Amino acid sequence: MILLGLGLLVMLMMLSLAGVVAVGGIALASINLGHVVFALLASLMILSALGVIVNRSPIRSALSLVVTLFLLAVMFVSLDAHLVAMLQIIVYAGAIMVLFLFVIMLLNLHEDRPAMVRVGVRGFAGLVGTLFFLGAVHFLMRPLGALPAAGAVPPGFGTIEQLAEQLFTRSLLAFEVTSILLLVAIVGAVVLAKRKLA
Amino acid sequence: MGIEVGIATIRALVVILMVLSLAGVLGWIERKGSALIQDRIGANRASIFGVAAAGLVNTLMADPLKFLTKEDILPVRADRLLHTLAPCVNLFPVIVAFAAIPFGDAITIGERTIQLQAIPLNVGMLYVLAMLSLGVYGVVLGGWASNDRLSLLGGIRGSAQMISYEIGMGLSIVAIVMTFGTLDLQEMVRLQGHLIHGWLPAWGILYQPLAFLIFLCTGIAESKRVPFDLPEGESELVSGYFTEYSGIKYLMFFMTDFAEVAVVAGLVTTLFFGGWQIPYLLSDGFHFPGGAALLLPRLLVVLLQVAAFMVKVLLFCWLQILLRWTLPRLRYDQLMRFGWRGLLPLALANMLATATVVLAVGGPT
Amino acid sequence: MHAAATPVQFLWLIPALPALGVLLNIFVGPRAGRGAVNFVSPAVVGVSFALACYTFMRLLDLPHGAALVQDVYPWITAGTLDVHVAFHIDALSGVMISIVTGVGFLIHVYSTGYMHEDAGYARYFAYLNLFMFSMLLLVMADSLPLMFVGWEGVGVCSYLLIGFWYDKEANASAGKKAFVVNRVGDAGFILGIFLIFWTLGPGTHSLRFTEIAAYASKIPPHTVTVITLLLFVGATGKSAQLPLYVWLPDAMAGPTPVSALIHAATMVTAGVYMIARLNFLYILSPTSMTVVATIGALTALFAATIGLMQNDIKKVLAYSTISQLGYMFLGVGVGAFSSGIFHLMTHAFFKGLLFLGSGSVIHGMSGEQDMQKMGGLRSYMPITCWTFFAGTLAIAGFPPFAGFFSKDAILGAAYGSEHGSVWLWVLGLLAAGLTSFYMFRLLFLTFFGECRIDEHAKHHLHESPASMTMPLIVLAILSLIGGWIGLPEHWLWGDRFGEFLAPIFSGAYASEHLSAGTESVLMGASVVAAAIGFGVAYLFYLVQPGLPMLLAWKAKGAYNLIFNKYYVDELYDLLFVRSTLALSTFFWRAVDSEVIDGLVNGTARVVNANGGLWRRLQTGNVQHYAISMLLGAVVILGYYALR
Amino acid sequence: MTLVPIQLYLILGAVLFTIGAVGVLVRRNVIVIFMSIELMLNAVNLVFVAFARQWQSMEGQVTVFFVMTVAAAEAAVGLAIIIAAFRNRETVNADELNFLRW
Repeated sequence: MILLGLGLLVMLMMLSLAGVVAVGGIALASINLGHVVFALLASLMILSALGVIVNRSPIRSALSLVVTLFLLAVMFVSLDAHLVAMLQIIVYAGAIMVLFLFVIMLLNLHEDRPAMVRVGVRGFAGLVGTLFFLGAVHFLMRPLGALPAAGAVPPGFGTIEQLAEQLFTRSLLAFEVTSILLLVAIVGAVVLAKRKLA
Repeated sequence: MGIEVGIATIRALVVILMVLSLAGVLGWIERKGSALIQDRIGANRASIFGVAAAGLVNTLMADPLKFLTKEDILPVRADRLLHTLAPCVNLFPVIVAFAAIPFGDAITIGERTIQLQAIPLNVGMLYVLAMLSLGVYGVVLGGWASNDRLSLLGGIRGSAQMISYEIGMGLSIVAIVMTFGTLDLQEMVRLQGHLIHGWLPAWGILYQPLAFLIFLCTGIAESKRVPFDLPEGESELVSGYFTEYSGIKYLMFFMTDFAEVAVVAGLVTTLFFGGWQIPYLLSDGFHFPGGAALLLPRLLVVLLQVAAFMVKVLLFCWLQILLRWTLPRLRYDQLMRFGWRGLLPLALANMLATATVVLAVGGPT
Repeated sequence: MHAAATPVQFLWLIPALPALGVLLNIFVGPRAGRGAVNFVSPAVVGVSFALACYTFMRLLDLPHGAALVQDVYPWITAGTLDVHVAFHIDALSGVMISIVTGVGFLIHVYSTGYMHEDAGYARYFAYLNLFMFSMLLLVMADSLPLMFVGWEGVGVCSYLLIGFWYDKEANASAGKKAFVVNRVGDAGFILGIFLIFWTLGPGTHSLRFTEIAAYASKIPPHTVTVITLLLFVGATGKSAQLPLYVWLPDAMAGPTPVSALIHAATMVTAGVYMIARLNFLYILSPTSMTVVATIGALTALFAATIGLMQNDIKKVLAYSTISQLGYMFLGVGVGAFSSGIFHLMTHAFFKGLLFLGSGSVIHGMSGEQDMQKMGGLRSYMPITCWTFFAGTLAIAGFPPFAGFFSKDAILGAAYGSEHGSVWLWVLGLLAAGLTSFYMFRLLFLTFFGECRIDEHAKHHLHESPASMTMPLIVLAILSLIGGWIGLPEHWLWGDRFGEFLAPIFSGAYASEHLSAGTESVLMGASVVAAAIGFGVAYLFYLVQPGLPMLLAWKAKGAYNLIFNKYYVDELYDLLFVRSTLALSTFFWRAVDSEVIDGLVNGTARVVNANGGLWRRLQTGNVQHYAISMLLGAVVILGYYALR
Repeated sequence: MTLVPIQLYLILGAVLFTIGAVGVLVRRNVIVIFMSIELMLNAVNLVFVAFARQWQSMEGQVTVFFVMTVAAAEAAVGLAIIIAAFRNRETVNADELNFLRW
C-alpha cells in the first residue's frame, strides 16, 4: 500500500512537472527548485485529497484531509500569504479538523461498509465530476500571464499589517458581521448538541 | 544560494539538537529532581566503569538503549499505520515549534548577518501557536489507534483539554502581542532589551504579569503535566493515550513530553523574560545605569546572550518539574471549569484592559 | 421670513422635553405613582415654557424680523427631496411657542387637580405631553413635511384624548368621528404639499418655508390657488370650519382640560397658524383669500347661531370656539394676518379660561354638564364665577378686554381691506352680537339666577382646589389685559403686536387704510353689538326667564332647525356615512369574499397541485441534490464553453 | 525562486475541488461528505490566494480569511446537527438520513 502510494506520487509528480512544462511553457532545462517544490506539493496534496474520499475509515479520511490542509498552508507560504497560512493551520488543522476527529471518536464510528454509494451512482458521479473538471480546465487555460517573481511583490505583501489594514477598512462591515455569525454558530451548536431533535 | 541553504540547514539542525538534548537533560533533571524532592537517590543503576555521572549515564544512555531494544508491541485490531504515526505526529510539531524561538541576537560574519533562530518569521508567534495546535493529533491518534478504551478515553480527554486551553493561551498571547505590537519573536526580544526609566529592564512580565500566569498555566496544561495530567493520569487510565505503547514509540511520547516542557519554558522566556537579553548588556558590552560600562567583544556578547537564554529556559523547566511534585492533580470537571470559567475570562479581561491601555497611552515601543 | 437667521443649539430641547415626559409617563409613570407623574408632566412643560420665553427674549434682542434656527438632522433624503428636521423661530412661531407652552403649562397644572381621582392619570399625561410635543413640532417646523408630522401628531393626540374614557361607546365614536373628519382635511393638506413639491420642479428641494417663499412668485397663479385651497381644506378639517366643523362639538366628550388645551387654545388654531405661516402663498391668490374669508365669516355666524340654543355648557363653548376660529379665518382671509394671530392669542387666553372654568363647574357639580340643572353657582364657587365672568367679558368684546381689540382689528380689516367687503363685516358684526348673547346666557344660566341644582348634587358642591383655580386666575388676568399689546393705531402705543409680526407678513393688510373716523365708527358698532347681546341675554335669563320659551314656541320652525344644529350631522350621516357603509358592504360581500378570496384560494390550489407533482424530486437525500447542483454547473460550463 | 504559472495553481484548485465534489457524491458517511465540502472550500481558497499573488492585492487573502471563518461556523453547526441526527437515527449515512423526505 505504501508502495502504491509512492508509485502514484511519482506518477503525479511527473504529471505535474509535465504540466509545468506544457502549461507554463517552460523549457525542460530551466525547470528549477521552485517548480519541483510545487510539483511535489501538488502531487502530495492530490494524493492526500484522494485519501479523503477513498479511505474506508472516517478517521483516516480526516487525517488525510489534515495533511491536505497542512500542505495547502505550505503552498500559501510559497505564495507570500504567511498570515493566511498560519491561520489555515490554526483554524483548520488546529480547530476544525480536531472537531471532526472528536465527533468521529464520540460517535465511535468505525469503517462503514459499504463506504460508498451504489456502483452505478458512483460511476455517474465520477462522470459528472470529470465533465465538470474538463469544463473548468477549459476556462482556466486562457492565458493569465505568469505570477510575478518572488522579488516583484510589494514589500510587506501578505503580512499581518496589510491584511489587517484591508480587513479594518474596506471589509470592516463584513468583519463585524462575521463576528455575529460566529456567535450565532456557537449558540446554534450548543442548542443543537444539547437537546434531542424532535 | 547554496550557502544560504547551508546556513538555514545548520540553524535548523542546531535547534533540533538543542530541543532533543534539552529533552534528554530534562529527563535526567526530572528523575534526579524527583528523587531529590522525595529524598531518594534516584537513577543510579547504570554506570560505565563505575562512572555513573550522577545518573547521567543512566538517563542519557541506558534508558534510551533499553527503549530502543524493547519489543514494539502492537495491540490486536489496532490501526497499524496510525499507531506508528501517532508518536511521530506527536513529537514533530513540538520540535518545529521551537524553530521560531530566537536563542540569540543576530551575528554578523563577513557581510552576512545570521539570525540565531531557525526560521525568522514575521508571524513567528502565530507559527508557534499553529504548531502547538497540531500537537493534539498525536494524542488523538495515539488514543484512537491503540483500539483500547483507556487509550481512547485518554485521547479524548487530552484533545478536549488541549483545545480548551489553547484558547486561553492564545488570548494571553494576544495581550502580550498587543503590548509589543509585533508578532516577530526576535523583534519582541529586542524590544525587551530597552530600559524603563533607564534602569528597569523592560521585560514582558513587567507589562503583563497576569498574562504570564495565564500563559504558564495554559502552557503546562498544553504539555499535559501535573496538575493537568489527566490524559495520562496513571491512577485512572494506566498511561492514558500511550498506554498501549512500548519501545521506541513510547520513548518518543516521553521525549515529546519533555520537549513540550522545553518549548513552554522557551516561550515563557521569550515572551516574558527578555529571551536572550541580559539586563544592561548591549551589543557591545555592559552599560550600567550609573554610566559605568564594560565593553566586550561581539562574539562573547552573543555567547553570553545564548547562555543567558539557555539558563532562563532551564530555570523554567525546573519550575515545571517542581510543580509536578508540589501540586495535586485536578479532577476533570475542575480542570475544565478552571480552563473555561477561570483562565478564559481572565485572559479576555486582561486582553481588553491591555487594548484600552495601548489605545490610551500606546505600547512601550 | 427672508431676514437674517441666527443658528442656535438649544431649540430642539423645547419639543424634546415633553417627549421625554411621554417616555417617563409611559414606562415609569404607572409604577412611579401619582405624585411623580403630577410633578414630572407639568415640570417638563414648564421647563420648555421657560425655554420658550428665553427664546422669545433672544428674538427680541435680535434685529427686527430676524429668526433663530436649528438644523437638527437630515430626515428624508430621497431623490430630489432633502427634508431636514430643522426648527425655525421667527416672530410668528415665537409667539406661537410662547402661547402653546404657556397655556399648555397652566392646563397641565390644572389637570393635576382635575384628574386626581382618575385611574388612567399616567396615560392621560402621556397623551397630554405627546400633544405638547406634536404641537411644538407643528409650530417650530421650518418645512412643510415636518409641520405635517406635527399636524398629524396633534390629530392623533386629539383622537386619543377625546376617546380617553374609551369604555363609554359615545366617547370612542366621538374620537373616531374627529379622526375621520380630520382625515378628509388632511388628505387635502398632503395633496397641497405634494402639489407644492411637484410645482417646485427640478433640483433638490427641502420644502422649507423660506425656499417656498423664495419660489412663490414663480408659481403660476392658478396653481397657487389650487395649492392654497387644498391646504385650506386641511385647515377647515383641523380648525373645524364649514363644512368640516362637525367633529369639534362631539370632541367635548374628552376631559375638559383637553377641550381647553386642544380644542380651544392650541390645536384647532393650527389651521390659522398654517395660513399665516404661508401668507406669502395666500396673498398671491385673491380667490383663495376670498374663500378663506367667506368661509370664516359664515362659520362664525353659523356656529354662533347654533351656540344660542345649546344647553350643554361645553357644547356652547365648543360652538363659540368654532365661531371664534371663524373670526380668525376671516382675519387672515382679508389679509390681516397679524390680527388673526392676535385673536388666536387672546382667544387662547379667554377660551382656555372659559373651558377651564366650565371644567371647574363640572368638577364641582360632579359631572353635571346641563346648564338647565345649574344656576346661582356664584355663591358656591366664587373664584370660578368671577374668572368666568372676566372670560365672558373678554370674548364678548367689551373694551378694554382682550377680545375687544383682536375682534375689532379683524372687523376693521374685514371692512377696510381690499380682500374684504361690507358683507363680511356685517356677518362678523352679527356673529359678535350673537357671541355676546350666548356667552352671557351661559354665564347667567350657570352662575346667576335661582339655583336649579338637585339636592344630591348640591350636597357636595364645592370650589375647586388651588391647582385648578390658580390657572383660572392667571388666565383671567391675561384675558383682561392681554389685548393691550395690540391696541388700534393712534392709540397710546399702537399695535405693538402687529409691528412685531409685520416683517413676516409682507404685503399684508395694514390698518392705515382706514381713516381714524371710520375706525372709531366700526369700533362703536361692535361695542353696541356686544352691548345688545348682553342686554338681550340679561332680559331673557335674569329679568324674564319665561321669554325664551315663548319665543321658541312662536318661531317653532326656526327654533327646531337651530336646536337640532341645522340637521347637519343627520345630513352628513345620510350623504357620506350611510353611502360609504353600503359601498363597503358591497365590496366586502361581493368583491372581497368572492373575487379576491377566490383568487387567493385558487392560487393556493394550483400551487398545491404543483407541489404534489414536484415533491417527488424531494427525496431527502443530500447527495441527489448535490449531484443536481453539479450537473447544473456542468451544463452552464458546457453552454459557455460550446457557445 | 521563480514560481510556476498561475494556471497550474488554478488547475490544482480545480482538481481538488473536483475530488471534493466527487467525494460529496459518492461517500455515504455524512461526516466524510462534510470533509469533502471542506476540501472544496480549500480548493477555492487556494485559487483566491493564487490570484491575490497574481494581482498583488490583498482582497484575495481577506476573502480566504472570511471563508475560513464561515467554514469554522459551518463545521460547528454542521457537526452539532450530525450529532443530533445520530442521536435520533443511530446512523450517519446520508442515504438513511432523509428527514426531509416527502
